[in-house]
Amino acid sequence: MTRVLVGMLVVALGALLIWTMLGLPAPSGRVPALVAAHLNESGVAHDVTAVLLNFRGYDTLLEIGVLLLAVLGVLAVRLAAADTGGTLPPPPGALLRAFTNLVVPLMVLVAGYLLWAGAHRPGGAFQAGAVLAAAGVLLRLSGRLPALLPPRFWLRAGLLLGFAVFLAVALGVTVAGDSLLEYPPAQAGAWITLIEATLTVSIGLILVSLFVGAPAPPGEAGSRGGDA
Amino acid sequence: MTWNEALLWLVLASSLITGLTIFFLPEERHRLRSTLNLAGAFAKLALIAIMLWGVLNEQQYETRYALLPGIDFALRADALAMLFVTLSAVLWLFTTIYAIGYLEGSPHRSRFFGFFSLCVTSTMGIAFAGNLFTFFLFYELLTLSTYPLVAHRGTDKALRAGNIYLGYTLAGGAVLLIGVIWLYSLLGNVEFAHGGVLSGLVPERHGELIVIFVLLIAGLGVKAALVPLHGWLPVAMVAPAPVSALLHAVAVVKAGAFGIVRVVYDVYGIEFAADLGLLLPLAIVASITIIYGSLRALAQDDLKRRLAFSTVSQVSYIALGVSLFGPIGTVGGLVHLVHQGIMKITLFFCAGNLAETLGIHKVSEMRGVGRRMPWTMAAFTVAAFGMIGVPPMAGFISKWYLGLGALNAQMPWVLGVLIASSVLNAAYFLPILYAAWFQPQRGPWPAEQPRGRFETDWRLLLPPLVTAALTLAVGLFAATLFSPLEWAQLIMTREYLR
Amino acid sequence: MSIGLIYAVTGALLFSLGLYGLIVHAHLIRKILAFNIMGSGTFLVLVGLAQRGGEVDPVPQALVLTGIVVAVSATAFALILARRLYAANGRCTLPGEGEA
Amino acid sequence: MSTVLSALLAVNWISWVIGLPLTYTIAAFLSGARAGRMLALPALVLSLLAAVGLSARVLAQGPQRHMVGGWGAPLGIELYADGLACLMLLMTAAIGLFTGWYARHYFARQDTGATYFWPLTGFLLGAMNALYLSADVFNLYVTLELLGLAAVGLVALTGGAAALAAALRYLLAALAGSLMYLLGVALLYGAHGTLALAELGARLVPGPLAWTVIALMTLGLALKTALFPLHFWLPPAHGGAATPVSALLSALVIKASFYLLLRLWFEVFAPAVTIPAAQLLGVLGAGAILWGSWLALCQQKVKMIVAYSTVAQIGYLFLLFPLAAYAPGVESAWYGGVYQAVSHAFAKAAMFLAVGSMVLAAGREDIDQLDGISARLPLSLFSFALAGISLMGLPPSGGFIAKWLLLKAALAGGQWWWVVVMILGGLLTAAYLFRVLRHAFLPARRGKRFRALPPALELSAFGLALGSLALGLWASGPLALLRVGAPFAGASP
Repeated sequence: MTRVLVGMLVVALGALLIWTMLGLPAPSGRVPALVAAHLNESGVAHDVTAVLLNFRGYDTLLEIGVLLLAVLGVLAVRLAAADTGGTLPPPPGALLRAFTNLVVPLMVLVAGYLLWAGAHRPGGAFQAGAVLAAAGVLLRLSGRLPALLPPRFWLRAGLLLGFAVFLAVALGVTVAGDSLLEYPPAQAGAWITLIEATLTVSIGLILVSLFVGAPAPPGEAGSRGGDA
Repeated sequence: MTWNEALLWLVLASSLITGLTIFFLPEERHRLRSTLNLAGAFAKLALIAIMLWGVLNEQQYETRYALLPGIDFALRADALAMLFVTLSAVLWLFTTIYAIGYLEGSPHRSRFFGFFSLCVTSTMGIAFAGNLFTFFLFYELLTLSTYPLVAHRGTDKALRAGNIYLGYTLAGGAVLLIGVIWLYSLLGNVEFAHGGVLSGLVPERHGELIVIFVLLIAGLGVKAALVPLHGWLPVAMVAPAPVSALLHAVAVVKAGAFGIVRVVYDVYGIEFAADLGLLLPLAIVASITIIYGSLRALAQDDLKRRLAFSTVSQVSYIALGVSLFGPIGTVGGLVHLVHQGIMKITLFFCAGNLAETLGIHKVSEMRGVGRRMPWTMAAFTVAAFGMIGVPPMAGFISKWYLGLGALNAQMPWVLGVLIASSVLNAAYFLPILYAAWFQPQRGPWPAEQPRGRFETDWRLLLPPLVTAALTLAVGLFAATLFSPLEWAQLIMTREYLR
Repeated sequence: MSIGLIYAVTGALLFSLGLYGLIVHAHLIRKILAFNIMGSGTFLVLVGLAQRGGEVDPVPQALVLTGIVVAVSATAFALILARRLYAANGRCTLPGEGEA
Repeated sequence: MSTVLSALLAVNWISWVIGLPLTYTIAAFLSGARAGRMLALPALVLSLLAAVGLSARVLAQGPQRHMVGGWGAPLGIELYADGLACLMLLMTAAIGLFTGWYARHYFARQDTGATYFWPLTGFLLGAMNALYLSADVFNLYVTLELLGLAAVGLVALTGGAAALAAALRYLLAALAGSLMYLLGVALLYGAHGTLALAELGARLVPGPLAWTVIALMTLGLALKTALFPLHFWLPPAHGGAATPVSALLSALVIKASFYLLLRLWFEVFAPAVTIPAAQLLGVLGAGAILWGSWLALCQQKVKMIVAYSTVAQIGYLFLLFPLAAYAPGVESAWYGGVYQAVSHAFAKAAMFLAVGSMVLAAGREDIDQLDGISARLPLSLFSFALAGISLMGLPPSGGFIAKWLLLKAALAGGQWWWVVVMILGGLLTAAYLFRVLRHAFLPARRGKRFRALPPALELSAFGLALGSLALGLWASGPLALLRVGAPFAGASP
């Protein structure tokens, strides 16, 4: 019954949306032009990166906050549930071990490349961080990476690093009387590189922590570190 | 802030500060609490004495600040305000003395006296309110500060009474609020002023004004116990005697009556109200209330309930006087605001004494009590005669002026109402007096517990004796300066001759 | 009908589909998946509609990157809450909603 | 002296209002629970000062515009601080401060979740400040998500199946709401090629797009604000959380999404909104008032009574829209609605903290376990009563001022049916609040034991209650601030 009702409502919504979109006149945005015009002041050569870390860097700053929040939430729930931490999976087979030895250094390399590439072509901190996280997950699955939860000081520092540096830069420039995140045009590139580098580390750590933070399902406890 | 402005704040503070301090006083600090109470009461009286003299000499007492853009919190002391303020302050003093004796050894006294003082503060605020907004502020504050007093005993009966009381007063407040805001949306601001502030309004609006009048009177009528909005009053009788005394003699019912006076004189203006034809219906409602209250009183055996219904009837004399277009009726109504207070508080004090000392709650238990408690019953007798209107007591003055006012206003039928009610007063008071003085005691008293060296604790005995003496005095010396009558005439001249 | 518009229309359909799933499915994992479908739909509309004229607009692409990260964080948190709930009372549905 | 003042005025307060809570979060997470506790009050005081500084500057120099990154709209993100934003910032900072004070002692006794309460709260406050200041629809989406995740994390703090379920329900509702909002953003950008509120307000024209966007965004934000009948997620989340969390959520978080709705309706949608749409929101508000109050009357657990009272009070906020739909009432409706939001925040925070103390002392949550409270915790009961006066809309209280303005708008616009609803709502509120008071007035059963509480728990609640009282005794101040940059010229209630 409810399904039918909801179904009808949702169909109506979809129809409304499509009808609206089909009726729209040609786009009138002047933003792409503006981006192109200011790209050379942005400190990076790739327009999307420029938007992400300069023109709309404030969005990105808060978005790292969202990532951090997810970790905070996960840790809080663990604490409340008095969980001893993801149990270490059983020793993996020789194949996985060898494969890990082979691929993890490669992944770190790729991450580094993506970070560097972001300045002038698709890539950047998030892609790099994601690859790092993947390496971490692999290590975890092959039993090389202990849970490390609840996080000790240095891990917490690592989780916070990107956000902290980003925030420090954002507020730091205001002391000179400029507005939030208003990099001096000359040093914009340098600041952005610093921020991206630290972001990569933190994002990697955050994603891995989210993975490790998942509780082992009851019954099969101790089998795997979680599959969040 | 000038001294005159400060005076107004000080009058409020003298009970507000006391109340708030008492709230946080440890339960067992009885002596300190009593001292604070009395100090506050005497301080208030002194301040008011100064202001009385000032008002008589055309001093202006006014203070205000902008609470909302365009709407002020305004306090002003005019002659009418002083009439109410003086009454409340005097009776607060005696009720406090009485309550200290009455509540000896009972729990939660800090809470009781705290709210007691808040309640008096709200009464002062109602009297001093300089505009309808401020009036409403204190009017609702009064509701909130009296609820804990009605429910004080914490028994199921008391709590149920408290609920009924809240139901009536909150609903009344809501109706009043609608009327008030409606007026504000018409005028932007409604300051009290002699002769009213509405007569300037375009005739198209007069229809709305009539509706608003009905809303205002209905809202105020709940506290003034106009029939059929009086239901809470007899039920609230479960409250401790000092509360009944203060609620019924001063705070709540008088706040309603006083509000009606303000609305008719200083918002609508007596002439304008008469032109709109609002006075006759008000007179009729008041008359019905007077007769109905007396009839119900006849049927009550519970002493406090009988007194309560007598209050329902007597308070409407004020509304009646207001609704008689003309100076003399006004005087009658205003002077009764004071007289009824003094007489009725005496009666409740005495009823409390009987209940506390002998456990007497019913009229039928009062045979021969005159011999056992002569002083109490003497005070009771004086007040009762006053209520009936026997010369030269206070009540006689009120009824005399109301009667004259009725004749002046070409409303002779009101005379009939007055006579009928006097007869009924006699019919429900005289049997009590007869039983108390002339019938022998039958069997032991329900629950005798002697208190103190006299017939009862002196703190219970002194207040009724004093107020009874006042009942005589205001009648005998009605023509002297500062007598309620003289003061009422002062108000009248300032209302009509401007 | 330009490519962008096709993306946008598809996005609208996905959004509606996801909304339907989010409401009618009781099982938490299904709800979370449905939320992700809604999200992807929204992102499609975001990029598609803005570039329906054919020209490239980097802004919506950046916005979508931000949106994806937010969605990932929310999904991770939701999944872990669901796992905790399952560990606590052995149920994969919210109280008051029938088993899936 | 004056130079000092002008220097203070010149400070770039906006960035600190946002930056301080986030900085505190980093410190609190990095250095662990104890440091988080120690740093909390200094940080909260500083954020309050920053909010005061910004408000002073806005009062002195009018609305402030801040171009993040120095680019300005439409390329960059702009922040915008007018009187409305400042009032919300002050409200958030003040309530945050008192609640933080309470939490210091609350979590001192029962340690679950104390570790992460502080960083999560820092994020919560930072997210709200960012939201109040943002003038960019997509940036607003990010702040909404930041706020939502922080709130859900706080709800989950207590652990246990009930809390987890409440948190998950809340999370899913919040996510659905913000995705509807985001879809609206996508349509707006696709159609008008900008994300800046001001530009969108200038370009939006009545038509299918405008109406679809209004429907989507309003629905999403109403879901986040728990407007009846979308309130299903609120009571378990607010009633079940740890007391300081309940206070923060009920007093502040729902106001953030309402604030956004208000901005959108008055500054972006204004040309396209229709009277039936406004009336519909009013009807839902009326439903919330009556249904919420009724459910509050039926609850047995004290904290649930307070939570359902929130559902009801949200209703008054939405009466703003129909009342503002007719010219004569628009200004007092707008002022009244905003004032209702602020005074409800103070009253509700005070009430949750006071009730929390009672529950903590009595050791039970049921209403019939409150006997003896009036003798044992008079100050908490007094705070509860003061807050209750505001919720009932009785003087002297901020709630009364708000009700006065709303009723004035209704009568001026001739919409008497809203008058009836508000009066009924007030009486129902009195009914369920006095139900609590009545139980608290009862003498304690024999042999009943109370837990001793640190005075700070009672004092912090009392401070907030005094705040709601002060809002009723001096309304001209907040309203003067509110008038700076109000969405209609020369407005005064």
